[in-house]
Amino acid sequence: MSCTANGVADALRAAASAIAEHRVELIELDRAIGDADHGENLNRGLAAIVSALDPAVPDTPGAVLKLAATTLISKVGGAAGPLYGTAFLRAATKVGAVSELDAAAVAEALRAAVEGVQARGKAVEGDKTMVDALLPAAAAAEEAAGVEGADVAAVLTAAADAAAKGAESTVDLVARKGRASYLGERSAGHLDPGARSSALLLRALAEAAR
Amino acid sequence: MSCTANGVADALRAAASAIAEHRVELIELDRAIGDADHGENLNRGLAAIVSALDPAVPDTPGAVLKLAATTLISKVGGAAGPLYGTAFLRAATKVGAVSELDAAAVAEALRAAVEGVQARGKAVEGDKTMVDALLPAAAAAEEAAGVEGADVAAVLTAAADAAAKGAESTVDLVARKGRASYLGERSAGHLDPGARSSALLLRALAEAAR
Amino acid sequence: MKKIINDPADVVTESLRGFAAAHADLVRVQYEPDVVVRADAPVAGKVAIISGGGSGHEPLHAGFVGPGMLDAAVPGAVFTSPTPDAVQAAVTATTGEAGALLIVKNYTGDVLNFETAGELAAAEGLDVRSVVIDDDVAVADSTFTAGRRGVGGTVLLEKITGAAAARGDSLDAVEALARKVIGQVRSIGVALTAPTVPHAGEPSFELADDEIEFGIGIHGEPGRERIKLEPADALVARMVDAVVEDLPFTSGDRVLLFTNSMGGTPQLELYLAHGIAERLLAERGITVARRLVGPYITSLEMQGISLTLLKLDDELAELWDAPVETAALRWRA
Amino acid sequence: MKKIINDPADVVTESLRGFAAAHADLVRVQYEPDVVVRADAPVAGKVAIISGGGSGHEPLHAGFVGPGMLDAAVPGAVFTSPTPDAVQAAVTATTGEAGALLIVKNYTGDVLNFETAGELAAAEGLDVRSVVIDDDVAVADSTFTAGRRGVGGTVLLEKITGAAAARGDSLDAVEALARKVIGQVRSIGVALTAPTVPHAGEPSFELADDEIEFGIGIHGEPGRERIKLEPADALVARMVDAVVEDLPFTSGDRVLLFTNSMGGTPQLELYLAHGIAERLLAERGITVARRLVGPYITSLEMQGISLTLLKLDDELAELWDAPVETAALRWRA
Ligand SMILES: Nc1ncnc2c1ncn2[C@@H]1O[C@H](COP(=O)(O)OP(=O)(O)O)[C@@H](O)[C@H]1O
Ligand SMILES: Nc1ncnc2c1ncn2[C@@H]1O[C@H](COP(=O)(O)OP(=O)(O)O)[C@@H](O)[C@H]1O
Ligand SMILES: [Mg+2]
Ligand SMILES: [Mg+2]
Ligand SMILES: [Mg+2]
Ligand SMILES: [Mg+2]
Repeated sequence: MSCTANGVADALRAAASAIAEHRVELIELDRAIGDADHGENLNRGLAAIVSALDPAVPDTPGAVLKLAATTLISKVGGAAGPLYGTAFLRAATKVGAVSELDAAAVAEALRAAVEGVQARGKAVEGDKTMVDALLPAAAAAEEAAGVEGADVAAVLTAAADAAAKGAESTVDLVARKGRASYLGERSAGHLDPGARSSALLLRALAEAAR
Repeated sequence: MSCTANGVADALRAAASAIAEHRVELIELDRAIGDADHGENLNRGLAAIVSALDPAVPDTPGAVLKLAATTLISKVGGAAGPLYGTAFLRAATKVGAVSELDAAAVAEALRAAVEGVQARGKAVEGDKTMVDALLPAAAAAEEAAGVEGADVAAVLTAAADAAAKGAESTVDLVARKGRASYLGERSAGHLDPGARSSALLLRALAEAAR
Repeated sequence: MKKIINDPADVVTESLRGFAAAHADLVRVQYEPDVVVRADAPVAGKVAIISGGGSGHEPLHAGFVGPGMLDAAVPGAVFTSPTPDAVQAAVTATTGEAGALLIVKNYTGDVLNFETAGELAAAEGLDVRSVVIDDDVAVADSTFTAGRRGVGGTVLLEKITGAAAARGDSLDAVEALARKVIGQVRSIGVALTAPTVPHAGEPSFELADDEIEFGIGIHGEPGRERIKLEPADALVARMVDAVVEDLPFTSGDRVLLFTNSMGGTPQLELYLAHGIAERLLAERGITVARRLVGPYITSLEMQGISLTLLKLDDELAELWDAPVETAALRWRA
Repeated sequence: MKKIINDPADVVTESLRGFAAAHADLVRVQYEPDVVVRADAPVAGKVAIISGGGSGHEPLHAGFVGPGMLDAAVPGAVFTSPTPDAVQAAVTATTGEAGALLIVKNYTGDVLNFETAGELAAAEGLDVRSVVIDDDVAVADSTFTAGRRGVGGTVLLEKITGAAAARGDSLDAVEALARKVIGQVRSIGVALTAPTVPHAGEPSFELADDEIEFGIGIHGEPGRERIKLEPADALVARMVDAVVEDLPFTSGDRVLLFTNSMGGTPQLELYLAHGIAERLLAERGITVARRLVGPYITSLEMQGISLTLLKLDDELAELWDAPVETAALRWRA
């Protein structure tokens, strides 16, 4: 895949399929330490992105990301809607009006996305949120992008690998942000649904990029 | 036991013990085809009779029966309260002011009681109600009282035996009166709680009379 | 059994204490026998409207005591009709020259106990009449049953007779009105789960995960028929059919539609069902001119709903709209 | 899962259709995005009071739309806070020169989505302020949590700010009043059973037959602590202690006591619990001057209750008593 507007659109379609496939898993994770809606909400939002891309894919990768952002903001709700919405919005702003993204641009976009999530949600590493998947992902992406001749697929694969590990690390954590924090110590022993969905999204994008 | 006021009072205390012992069973029977209160209500009523007899037992068997009747009417509620209340009231009226009941008087009292239940509840034999225990009981009591030298114990034992058989016969019946009738055909296959409590009461009275 | 109670034997009395504390402006509660009476009873010159029955159906009946509706409610033990002395206490507290109307739901126990209470009142020279409401179409009204049960229609009957008494109608007039309402109100209920009677401790019936009781009563009696759970559209259509075809209600009729929760059904589902019923009635040419939606006649924590239709004319609509001020129903004209 | 629904994805919209049909005199409903608006909105010159949140807590919030309370309610998907565009639609439909107050329950999702909506409104030159209510004493209010949740106090806040707006208070005054109420209202909840979210299909948590969740929220999140079921006297005492000792409320205080059903708890139990709470407060020298008892902020079919205490002064009592006319709360002065 080349990281043009159409390439990003295809990657988002792949992400939508991944979330649809893992909808029940995400609901179940959220049922354990939250309110059982994360998979439903995210699935509704991603499906809405696919529909929004249907009439015509916007001109640039940035415009596609912006459409994704506004769709998430107006269709998902809950905590994840504004957080993921902000992530995509910051990424869109970061990449600007170029017609194709290179490895460095993707890494920068991911960093901007994480910063957006942290700016909105105020979570830091270790709070047992999607930040625990996204922060290592951004770092790994930057590192991969620094490697001579790295392509977008390599950057996203590194990010997805790191996100998967980061997500796993939330199992042992006690939540300090989001709904799971109400549980206190009882939140430990469970995978954070948002961290899991972040890992799923990045994996789908990485695979689409190959 | 001699069937004096005190004898009748003792018999009622024995009946109260029997109902307390079978409270849960009667609730369960009523749960299957009714509203799960028969054992609770009857137990409350019989316990109230015991309390009412506590300060002083009235002078005559008739007065004891009348006290039982008014207590049941004001403490039981539901269908069984007025029906059993009427039964005891009619029995009390029938035995009048004598100070001791003989076998014939007991049989007559039982017949009056059944007639009272039928006058109030309009149930006939085969409707799957307490009438299916009480009607054969009254007939058996009359027959036993006709036997040369029969005593009260013999009369009540005959009544209790017949009531037990009559109660059993309700299992196969489809209810046509009371709450179980709402079930239609689905009421078949269950013992009627009121028929069962009638059989229990008569058995307790018969054993007290021995 | 999971309940917020102390001793099951004390549930009704303890609950009445809380009710009395919460609604001292509307009611006063007498104990042993337990009776809930309008705070300002007896209201001189007014026909008293009295109802009662087993507890566990709240807000019925105590929640409907107050100006424009009941003068007294007589709560029995859970699912057990009250005793005659309790009904008599309600009559004594509320009834004067104008007399009283007893609203009795058609159950053997209620009918018998209120019958005796009526005789006691007559013996005291009071003019006390009874009407028996039997609006449940689930039960065949034949000599093979105890007759149809009184269910959702009871709430409407209490409101409408309460309004008639409040405007000064005579006992004759209120009684005639009650019989008219009873003649043109019909209901059907359905249960998704069973209630648990406190002293019994076990659910009143067992249902598989995909089964419901169609034609349920309000006492945890199993329903008339056990059917598979179906989508709301199909279920509500089944209910509307049962009610509409019974009276029957026909195109051009104006009705009050009462969509009732049996207790455990959340509002989200209740309004969803109500919306479907409104649509189905419109399709039949029946005009829903008034509506009531909520948990008004319940069966403890049972999940399920009932639909009640009352054929309206101008008088009934006016009496429905008349002001009412009770714990559970409250509006001004 | 047993529910009276069609497709789980359509539950909220279908339920709103029924709500709209039932209460056309009070509200009008807009769809996509879904918003429930006062029938006569916008009310000229009046501060608009707007609230919203995930669905499944009915009657909150739509049941409180009408004169004397909310101008609009924004229902999200079940247990999911609504999106900013929906909030914006509510603002557009209700808000003029006088501005609007957004009442936001303290959950990450609600706070973030309402925040964005506020920015959108500001961009259109409207004076829109937000207050965040966080009355749940079950959650430690520390940097180790998302902060205390908004629960039962929300109902009281909506009523009181609604009354202030109705009497013509400015946005400054209404906002200050809201912060005052938030400062002196506290709640605690308990769950006996779990709710089932329609799209999830399974109960939100599992509880043994003798276990309850103490410090439950209203979204099927497990509670703070799992304890053994205990008699009502002990349980209500535990709840009263938690609430009273938090603010703290002390002897001589006048309070409003709100005893709330989480949905599945029958009235019989609810009033029983209310009676106990009244007694315990009296023993502490706290005067219960106003009360509200009923299912007003629920969690689908969850069995459980919450207790909310609001410290009253003359102004708050007067605003509480002021007339209100909504689907779920209705009284005149
Ligand atoms: N303050 C926050 N910062 C970052 N992520 C958060 C924050 N709060 C919640 N989240 C993430 O959101 C996820 C829950 O999303 P979702 O279930 O859709 O929202 P809600 O909690 O409103 O139901 C959590 O698993 C967590 O990863
Ligand atoms: N019309 C009737 N005539 C005679 N007995 C009746 C009649 N109706 C009900 N019963 C008896 O009453 C019993 C139920 O009593 P109970 O459970 O105390 O009253 P309820 O049905 O009001 O809950 C039935 O099992 C039946 O034997
Ligand atoms: Mg969630
Ligand atoms: Mg019974
Ligand atoms: Mg009964
Ligand atoms: Mg949520």
